[in-house]
Amino acid sequence: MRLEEAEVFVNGLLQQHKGGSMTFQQVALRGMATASKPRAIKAGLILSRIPIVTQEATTLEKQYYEYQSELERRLMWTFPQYFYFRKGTLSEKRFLAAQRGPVSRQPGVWFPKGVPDVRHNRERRTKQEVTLPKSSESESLSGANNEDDVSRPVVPNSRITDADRENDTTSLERQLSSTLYLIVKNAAGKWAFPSFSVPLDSEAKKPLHITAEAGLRELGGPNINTWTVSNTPAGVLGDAQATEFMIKSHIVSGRFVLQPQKQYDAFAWLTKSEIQQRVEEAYFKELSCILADN
Amino acid sequence: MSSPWSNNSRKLSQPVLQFVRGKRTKAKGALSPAVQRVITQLSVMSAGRKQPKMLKLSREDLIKHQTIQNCWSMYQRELREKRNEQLRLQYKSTEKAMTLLEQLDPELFEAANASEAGKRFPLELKVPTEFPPDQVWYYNYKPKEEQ
Amino acid sequence: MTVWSSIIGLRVHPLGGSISSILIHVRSATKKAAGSRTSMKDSAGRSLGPKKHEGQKVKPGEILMRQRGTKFFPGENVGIGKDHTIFALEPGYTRYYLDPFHPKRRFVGVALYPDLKLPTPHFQPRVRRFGRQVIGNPEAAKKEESSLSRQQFLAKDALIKGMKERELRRNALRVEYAKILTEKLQLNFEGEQMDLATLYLLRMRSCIKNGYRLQDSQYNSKYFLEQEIALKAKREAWDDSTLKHQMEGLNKATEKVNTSTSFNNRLELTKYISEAERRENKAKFIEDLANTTLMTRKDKKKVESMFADAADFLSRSEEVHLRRKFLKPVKPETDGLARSDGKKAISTKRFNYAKRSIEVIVRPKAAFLSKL
Amino acid sequence: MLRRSLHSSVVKRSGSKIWSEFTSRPEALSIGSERIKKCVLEGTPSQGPPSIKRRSNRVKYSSPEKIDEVFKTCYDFLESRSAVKYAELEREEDPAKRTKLLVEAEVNNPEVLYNFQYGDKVENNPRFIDYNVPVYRHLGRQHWESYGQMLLMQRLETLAAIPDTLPTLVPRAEVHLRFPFSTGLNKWVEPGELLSSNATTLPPAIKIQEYDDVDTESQEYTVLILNPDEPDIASDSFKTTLQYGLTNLKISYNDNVVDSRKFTADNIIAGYLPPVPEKNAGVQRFVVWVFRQSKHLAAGEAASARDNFNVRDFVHAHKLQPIGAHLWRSEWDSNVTNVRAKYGLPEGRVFHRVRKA
Repeated sequence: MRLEEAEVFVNGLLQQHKGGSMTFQQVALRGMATASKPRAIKAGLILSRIPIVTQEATTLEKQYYEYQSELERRLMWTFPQYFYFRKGTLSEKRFLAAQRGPVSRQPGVWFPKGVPDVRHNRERRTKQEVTLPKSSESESLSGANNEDDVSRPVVPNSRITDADRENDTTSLERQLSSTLYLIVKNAAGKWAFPSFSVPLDSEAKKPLHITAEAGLRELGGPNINTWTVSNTPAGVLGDAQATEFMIKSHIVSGRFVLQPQKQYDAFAWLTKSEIQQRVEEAYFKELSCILADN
Repeated sequence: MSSPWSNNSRKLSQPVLQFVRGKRTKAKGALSPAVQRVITQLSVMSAGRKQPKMLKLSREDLIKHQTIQNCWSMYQRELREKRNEQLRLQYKSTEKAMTLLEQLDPELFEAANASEAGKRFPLELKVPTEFPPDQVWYYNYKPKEEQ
Repeated sequence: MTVWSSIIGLRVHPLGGSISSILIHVRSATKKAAGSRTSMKDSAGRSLGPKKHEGQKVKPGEILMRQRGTKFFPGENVGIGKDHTIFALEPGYTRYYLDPFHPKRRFVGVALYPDLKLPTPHFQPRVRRFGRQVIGNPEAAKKEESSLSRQQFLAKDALIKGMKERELRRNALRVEYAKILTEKLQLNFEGEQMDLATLYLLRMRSCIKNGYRLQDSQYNSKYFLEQEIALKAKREAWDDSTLKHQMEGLNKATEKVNTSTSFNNRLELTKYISEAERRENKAKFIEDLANTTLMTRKDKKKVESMFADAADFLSRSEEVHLRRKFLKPVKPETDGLARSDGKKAISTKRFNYAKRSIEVIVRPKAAFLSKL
Repeated sequence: MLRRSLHSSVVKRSGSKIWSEFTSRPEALSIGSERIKKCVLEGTPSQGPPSIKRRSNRVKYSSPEKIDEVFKTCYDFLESRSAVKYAELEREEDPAKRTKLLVEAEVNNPEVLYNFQYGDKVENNPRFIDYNVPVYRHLGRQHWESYGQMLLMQRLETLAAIPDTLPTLVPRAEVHLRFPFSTGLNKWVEPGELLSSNATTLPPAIKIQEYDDVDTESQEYTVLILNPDEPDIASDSFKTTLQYGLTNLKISYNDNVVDSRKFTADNIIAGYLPPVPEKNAGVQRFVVWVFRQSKHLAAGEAASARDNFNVRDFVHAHKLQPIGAHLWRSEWDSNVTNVRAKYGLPEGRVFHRVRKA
């Protein structure tokens, strides 16, 4: 939504409201009555980059999933080979050649681990190991790195990027598995989430989230695509004299380039734990519940 | 020829079947190959032959298994409790902000409380995957030209 | 068309066999006659509804209500039939009522007394009628008491026979115990004392056999004898001193039995053996076993006889455990393999899981307990 | 996504080996057999689990794969949580909360689970199942509630022992019953079983298993056995007879079988009267009630007439709290005459087999 449109939208809302329970004058009057003291309202912006890769599983999770999958393999029904490979075909032959068949029972032979109980070429007392001939073949060809070869092995990209190695905090490509937040440094050298003052005269007044978005574009250039979660502020800082309402937003694409300005002179994309080290303790304590741990 | 049967059969290319309702046409047990094939296939697919042997655990292993499951449920419960606690705090934080905003500036409060019906989730936001894509971030975003 | 073809039902196609096969249907007489309408039929009235009014006196078996489905539920002292007919089970007075435990149901019940309200309070004892008369005539009473059901009558002879057999076995066992006590263990009990001692031992044996611990068995057996004496004293109105004397006698006899006899693991009566002795004997027995070699039939017999003697101081599980350890049916392979497949060797085919192949193991005959 | 964002790695406190420390914790919290304990905690040995007795069966057995590694991690996880509970316990004063914490600290301990699952729960060996330890009481109650308690309540209700004797029961203690003296039979009676007159000739042994926190030093119990089916010809109905009555009994959590070793003649308010039903008088119920006493009952205070016994008044007068019950049934059989002769009772009446209106 563009700014002008949003303005129209808000005005529309206020127009609608005239017909409702409270007129615009009443609203204004009540505002005047309750907040007669001079005040400053700011719109803070918590701009986050959501994780790009999944979280690393803990030891317990990893081991538990492995254990469960072993149990499931043990309890799995016999692989219906006749369903996938037609009898007498080449593919069936290849498949069978790749299998390590079970031990079959023989008369007069003592099997210390119990007499084999084989059905459909499967030992029923243990898990069935199914090896696909394809995978064993491609392993042998792993040296060949032909781009055109459809069956070339899949090599995944690294979960650790260059930005991680160089510890480039201004990059959006660092810490792929956790949520990053934009924080900026003001002239006094204090780190904080960017905040923008809301003009209070009734012509220039705009909703908090629109102020925050416009401020972000002023601060970081126009080439950012963001998605504001809600019009509603997620938290509040400060007192009745100078109040900062925090608006949550996600960066979807584009680049944050700090425009030359007096207010802020540096920015960084940091995780929650890194933010804790840079900002003041009281400031972090107020906001820690609305930041994601990872 | 002595047999009248052979005399007749010479003229016939195929015998003509006479269908009598309710009369058994075949000896018991003899099935046509097609039917026999279906039965074979069904018996191949029968559960009893495909199921593995029942898993029987020794006393020690049963206790180990129970301990593992107890541990897992406790772990999940801790995660759940932590999440619920954070959600509660977030809700309280929003509530506090809105209460204060209503006192300070009713106009901004109305705007912040306005209905957001029709708001869409951006399609560009991606679900986390196990490994990053070739192009990790799309930088060359340009806002659409304004008419 | 020939005669034959018409008889066996084969027909020649007029165009000369160009159509492969022809199916000829013989139609059976399956045509139905026209149906008749069944409307305009009605049964006579079923005479449903209540048959007894509120408070009316009823006798057992009288019908209170005929109904389709449970329009009324059976309440107290009434039964319900397969067509939901409600009938009285006790003589009394009909009551139609509601029950707060089942708010949506209506009940019909029978109150035993004219001033009794239904439902009776849920947490009070039920109001019940006994309804039986004592048989006054002694002969008739005797006859009724000795009457048996068919099942009991048929089982009676076998039961009495079994009981007698058990009694005989018990008596034989008591005689045997008396003999062991006097001859083998050199314990002198006087006449009545001996009876008490053997009875005590008999009960001890059954208690131990049923799985009681030794202390509990002793207590149970003694308690039984004490009760026997106490009841006898009450029956025969003994004075206190006689009772006291008898009890002392019992105490003495049981004490003597406890300190001088014990049961071995085959429930045979033997000389008393204390816990320390048991342990000592067991240690010595294990040592002896470890020193014996099991190579010939003679050795096997010797070990068997050693185990037979050890029954006195080993418990059942200990004996089984030691037998498993020292009388292995097949000796472990570390004890040696035979060189070749001769007369004094036995070969077995065994699957080797590491090599996934069958291997032949040749063992000397001495490695098998049964082949010694 | 949110779930993923909340991961915390498994807390490993290598220093807190709470579950392998037995100076402050009772011995009953460990597995008795050293080999089995080692198999559970350190992994299955190469020759197979020791609980399988035959060597050939041990060789045939195979454990699920990777169970030992994941068990080790889980054990550490649960042990660290238990350490937290024990730390809380040190600060806690309230006895009810202390018991709860003690249960929570041990209820996931595999050794406790093993002992309870494979130990004898009725005739418990205090080395393995010690009901003085709160966690075993907790497990015992769970086990009882899963079947025994439901069975008892069903029998009490269908056989109308409730409300014919007392209005209702809130079960707190498990009651077992057996007759070891008359026949030497070693079998706990199932509630509602029909017993022969021979089996019930001598008084039963009653086991009262408490699962609540009670002061076993001072708490006293009363046991009554009632027969609500004694025929009353005069009113053409039934009356209740007191068959057996014991008061001021003291039991502990582990040693709780009430037989004559547990009481003297002072505890008896009514000596044992064996079931001697009369011919054609129907099946009689014998209901065992166990009460907690609020005070000590002085000698002679509790004595009352056996015949026409009003149990409700008795309970009310002596402020008894019913905590458990049991019942069995008896019917006339040919041995009843012998039992009557033994106890010097008059010959039984014989009733008409047909019930008349």
